[in-house]
Amino acid sequence: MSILVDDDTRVVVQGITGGEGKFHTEQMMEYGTNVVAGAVPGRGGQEVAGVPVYDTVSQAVREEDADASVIFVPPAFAADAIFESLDSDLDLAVAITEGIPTQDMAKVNKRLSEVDTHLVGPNCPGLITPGEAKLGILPGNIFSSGNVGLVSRSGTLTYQVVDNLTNRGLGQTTAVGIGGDPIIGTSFVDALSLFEDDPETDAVVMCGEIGGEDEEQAAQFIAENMDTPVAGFIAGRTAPPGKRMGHAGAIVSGSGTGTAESKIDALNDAGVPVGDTPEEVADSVEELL
Amino acid sequence: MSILVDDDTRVVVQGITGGEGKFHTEQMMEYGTNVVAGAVPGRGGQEVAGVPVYDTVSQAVREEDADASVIFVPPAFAADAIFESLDSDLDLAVAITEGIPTQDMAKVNKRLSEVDTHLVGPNCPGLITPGEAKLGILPGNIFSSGNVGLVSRSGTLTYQVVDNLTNRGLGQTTAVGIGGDPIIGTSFVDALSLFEDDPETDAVVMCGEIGGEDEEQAAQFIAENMDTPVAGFIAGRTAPPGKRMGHAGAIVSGSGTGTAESKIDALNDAGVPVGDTPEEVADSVEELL
Amino acid sequence: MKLHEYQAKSVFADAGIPTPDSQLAESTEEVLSAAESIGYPVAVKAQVHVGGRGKAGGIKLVENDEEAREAADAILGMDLKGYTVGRVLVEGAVDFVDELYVGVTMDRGEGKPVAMVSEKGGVDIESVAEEDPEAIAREYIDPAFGLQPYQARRAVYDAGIDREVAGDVSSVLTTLFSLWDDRDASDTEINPLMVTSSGEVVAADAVMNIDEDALFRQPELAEMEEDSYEDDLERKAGEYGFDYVRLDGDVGIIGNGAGLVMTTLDLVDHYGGEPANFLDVGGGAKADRIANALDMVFSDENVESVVFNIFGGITRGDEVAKGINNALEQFDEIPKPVVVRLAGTNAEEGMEILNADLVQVEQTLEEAVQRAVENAQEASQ
Amino acid sequence: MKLHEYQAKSVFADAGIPTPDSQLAESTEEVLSAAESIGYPVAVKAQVHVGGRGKAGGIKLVENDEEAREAADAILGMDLKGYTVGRVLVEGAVDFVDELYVGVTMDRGEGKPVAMVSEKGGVDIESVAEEDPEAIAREYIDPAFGLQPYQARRAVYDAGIDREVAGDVSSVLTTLFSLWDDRDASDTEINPLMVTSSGEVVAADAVMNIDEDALFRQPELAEMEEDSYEDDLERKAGEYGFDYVRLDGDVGIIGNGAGLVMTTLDLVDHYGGEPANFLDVGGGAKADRIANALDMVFSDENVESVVFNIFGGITRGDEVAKGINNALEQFDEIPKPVVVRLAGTNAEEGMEILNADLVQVEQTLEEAVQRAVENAQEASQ
Repeated sequence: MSILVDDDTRVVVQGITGGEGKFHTEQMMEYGTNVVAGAVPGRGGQEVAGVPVYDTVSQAVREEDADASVIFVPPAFAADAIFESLDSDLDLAVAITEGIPTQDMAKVNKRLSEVDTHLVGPNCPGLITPGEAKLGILPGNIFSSGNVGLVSRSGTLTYQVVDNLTNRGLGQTTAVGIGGDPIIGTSFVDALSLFEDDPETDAVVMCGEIGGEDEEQAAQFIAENMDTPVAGFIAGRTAPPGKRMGHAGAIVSGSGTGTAESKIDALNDAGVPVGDTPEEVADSVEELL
Repeated sequence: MSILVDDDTRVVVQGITGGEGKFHTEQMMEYGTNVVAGAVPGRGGQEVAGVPVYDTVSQAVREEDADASVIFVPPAFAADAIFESLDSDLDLAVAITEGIPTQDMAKVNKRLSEVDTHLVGPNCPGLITPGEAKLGILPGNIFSSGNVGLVSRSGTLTYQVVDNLTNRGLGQTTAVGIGGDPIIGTSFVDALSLFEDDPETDAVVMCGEIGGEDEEQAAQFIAENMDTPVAGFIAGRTAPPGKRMGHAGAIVSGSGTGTAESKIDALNDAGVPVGDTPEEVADSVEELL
Repeated sequence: MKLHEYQAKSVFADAGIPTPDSQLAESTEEVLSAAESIGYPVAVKAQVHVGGRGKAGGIKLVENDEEAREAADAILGMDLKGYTVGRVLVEGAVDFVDELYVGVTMDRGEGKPVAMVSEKGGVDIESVAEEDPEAIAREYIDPAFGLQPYQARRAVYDAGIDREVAGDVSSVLTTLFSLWDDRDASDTEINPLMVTSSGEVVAADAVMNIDEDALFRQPELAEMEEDSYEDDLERKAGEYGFDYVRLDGDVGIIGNGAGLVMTTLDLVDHYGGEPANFLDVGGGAKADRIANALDMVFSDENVESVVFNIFGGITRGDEVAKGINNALEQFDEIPKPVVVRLAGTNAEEGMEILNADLVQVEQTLEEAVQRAVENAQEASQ
Repeated sequence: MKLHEYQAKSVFADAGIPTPDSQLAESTEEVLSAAESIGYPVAVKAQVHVGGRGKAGGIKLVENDEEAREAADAILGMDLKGYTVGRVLVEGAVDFVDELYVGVTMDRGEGKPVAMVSEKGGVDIESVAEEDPEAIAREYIDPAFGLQPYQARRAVYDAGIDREVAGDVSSVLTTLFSLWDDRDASDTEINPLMVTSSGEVVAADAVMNIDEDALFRQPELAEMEEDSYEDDLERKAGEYGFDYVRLDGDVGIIGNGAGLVMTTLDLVDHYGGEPANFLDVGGGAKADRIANALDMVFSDENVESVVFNIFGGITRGDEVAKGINNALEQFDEIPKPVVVRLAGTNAEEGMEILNADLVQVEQTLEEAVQRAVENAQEASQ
């Protein structure tokens, strides 16, 4: 079992004819992901990596029964690509693109509330169900199949934590990178809720960072709704206020909201152990299982 | 019993300081309607017809527990007034204004799908629960309390039919004028559904007219969902195609949709007798009861 | 409010939609000089608010001065479905390989705009919609978001438009929607949108209808409104501010409220008569307005009999009665018999005021209509 | 991207928001001539991207030439929280009776914009939000519909603004939202919006910050971007295209991915060291970029020790190793000790390429950070 993706997932890649789109399509297929189509306006009828390209996502859905999309479309056009995927009867859309204007994402966010499609990202590495499918740019080889769910706002930090887990033989059900932007589709709460309902997930690792209040909301959700144990990590303890730490969303505002301290306290209050180092997170998971 | 309004309904009048607003507020209060406030930007603190005026509908809701509004606001500002009422936790908004631009109403229609407030109208005479409350401009004296529900796209045609009913002692639970515009809040189906759920309504009269497909949808709803018997009337049998018969919505398109014939057939197929004259409608109601 | 083709084309062209060279002409001489400056072949197109102008002979393609003169003579002044042609648009002919359809309209059932694209342009799109609905790709537009780029593309690709012109067609569609939205249109439409042999798209026709209720905030378009009434009576109704539609019968009908007036028409028909018009005096009409309405109906030479049906709500019976008296008292002899039925607000006061020597009074709608039908039948015997 | 007050005011004024007369000045002479043409009293206001300029002495109200000269001398060239003041705005003083606050920003939690109005303008609005949240009226804005007129009114009336100026304030708020929306702002704000004794409203300050990610479609605003880095290092990082933040410590940190770099900083702190910077080389960095990153960190005179932490995903360990070699091989002596930890994609290949004479290699993140902290501690002894 897993959440959001498995080996039945039929993927259409939006922007498959671009450099990144093509490269990662090949990587995804090599990992075993069932990529069934590409979608690029004006490129219908072509083939990329042995996969047929359509002009619209709807055509890919009609012709190839795609049920998930991965979006490698430049920032200026990415919100439109997300809108298209939300209006094409997909179960899941994964937006890798970094640098989408925030106002575009606010509109996407509104539309998201009107449809059933899950959006993961943007500005995220995607997600992977080890041994079954990866949708995005994560390096497949570091993941292993198991019973730990992982959700993270960061890409490489996810790899680091997965590495610590895998080194101890702690495999993953699904690992989801939800992205470092201020406005994102799938939140911590959304992912945690899916893991809670997944019978194969026996523990969850949640990697948060400074900025916003998603981690605090997640803490509340864990306290009120979760039986599955959760271990946490928060990056950015040493970040000064008012400075954006790489991610558009990773900023402690001048008024003091979004601090690591507030997030760690909230998680601790919800019974979630928060490690000081990635290694300590792996320790916690071993104890929780 | 009744639908939508009764003597507990607490009404705020938007546009109460205008000529029409003031006149009909007095008329409504004379009929016994519980008008508790007016709302006109910049006129807060004044009084009209003994009722306090607020600058915003929200203030009227907070201060006077209003739960319904009646809108007498000029067409250029009416859509904004409707939006305001839809965003003020009211149960019901009744828009009397005629001549609201259709694109404004399309936006209102979108917002309506996101809130719980019922909108009646625009371009309608309002609604009345005889002996309890009237919200709008209907002449109260022709109505009488009873067990017949009435829903109509037209104002004066409603009065005509009510007159025919009342002359035979057939009183009404509630009479709703849903309005003659192409895009309206409460549809025939909405009103029929409310009447179906009202235990006091033993029969319903539905007065349709040419244009659109609301009557056809109502026929389908009646066939599939209603136990309460319905009698029908359709105005505009003699209207030529392409000519707008007074109401913005009363037009048979060049392609032949919206004809009286199609509506009458649909209603007949749903077991609804459709009178040739208002008098015949009253005959049908007597038979159905 | 309907814009003429030449007006709509100028709005479309200003928004960046490619249109052929064209000039408006009101005389044969102007047609010839326009044709010369544009260069033959040109199309000479009647500028009247009538569908199917081509079939009705209102559009002619001409190759030289002789043909142009012939076409101008034939079209200028011709009667096209009741409208007299006063002006033609002289327009450079387009060397096309394909005719497409693009349009935006309000879908009343959905309560939202819909964008449409079809490969089957150049013919009546409503017939296409009936006979081959699959040939029209439709995109419903969220009124809050507007037409999104992916929707414009999807409509174009779903309609099977060639990939070479897909980008241009989708950009024309996007512009059509912007115009629809910004200008409070009820319809914006290009049929045909021609594809030239060099792969360009050109709007060979242009339709733009504006929501009358929104003209207050479209002053530029309101200025384009021209006298386009079919006859003097509809013009008069426009001046009086009545909702009026002229019909073919002989029973003149006056009432208050659209539904009730339509019903009165239907009853005239039901009782064997033929309605001469739809005339709604609206809500709260005062005596003056009532008198104007009677003047309107008497001005229609087809009218043999009049029925006045008022159910007072905001409209008061006493005001109606006063208006009827005023209008009729100026005649030595009442031109046509007038049947009056008053109900609702102040009906009794009205009945008392009404000069019973001038009108026939009935108590019910049914009786009033029957009497008026009989009056008309008597007059025509 | 932050606009300076004078830039934001010009954008606001162009959109119709009333602003005082003002001129930009770069010297005491320019201040005097500006003050003369505007007329005393005027405010002399430092144009730097720093909050609380007033309290810090960056704003002075002057009545005459002497005071103006004094203020100009004091402010021009002063250091304001790390920024050197090069320009001041000379602005006509407003005779106000009330100071309001109006602003629009993105509420990240709600994922939608929020409009705010308060009677408590003229002070730090974040303190008002904390101490007296009820004093700020908030309207959440549906991103698809935009700020509706009723919402602007409601915010103004709910904030308790005087009915006499309510219309003007609500129209300023509406304009602020339009600017926010049209110009891809993250914040638009006026604090204070002054109410004059004659009942007019005037924007006495102006804040406008633009979403960096949207600058590509805001060319006019992008042109307003000025060099506003705190120091040369941040400027250099901007040129190299790195996400870089300078801190106070001595352990230089380079890594890939925001979360992992933040974590590396945190671990430096955890193991008793002090991070000198945040530097994210981003995804898929090639050798050149890696070398640039090392150059950056070595340029920081506070750095005593460097830790390089790369977890390869798109970034390949062999490219990282090449970049490190390239950067270090040019030195006769390595300026500061560099600890390298490579994991993930092509980490083994990287390890083989890496010139082990130039760097210290560690296998785990924890070990690498501990070693770098020790190096720094040794250097400072």
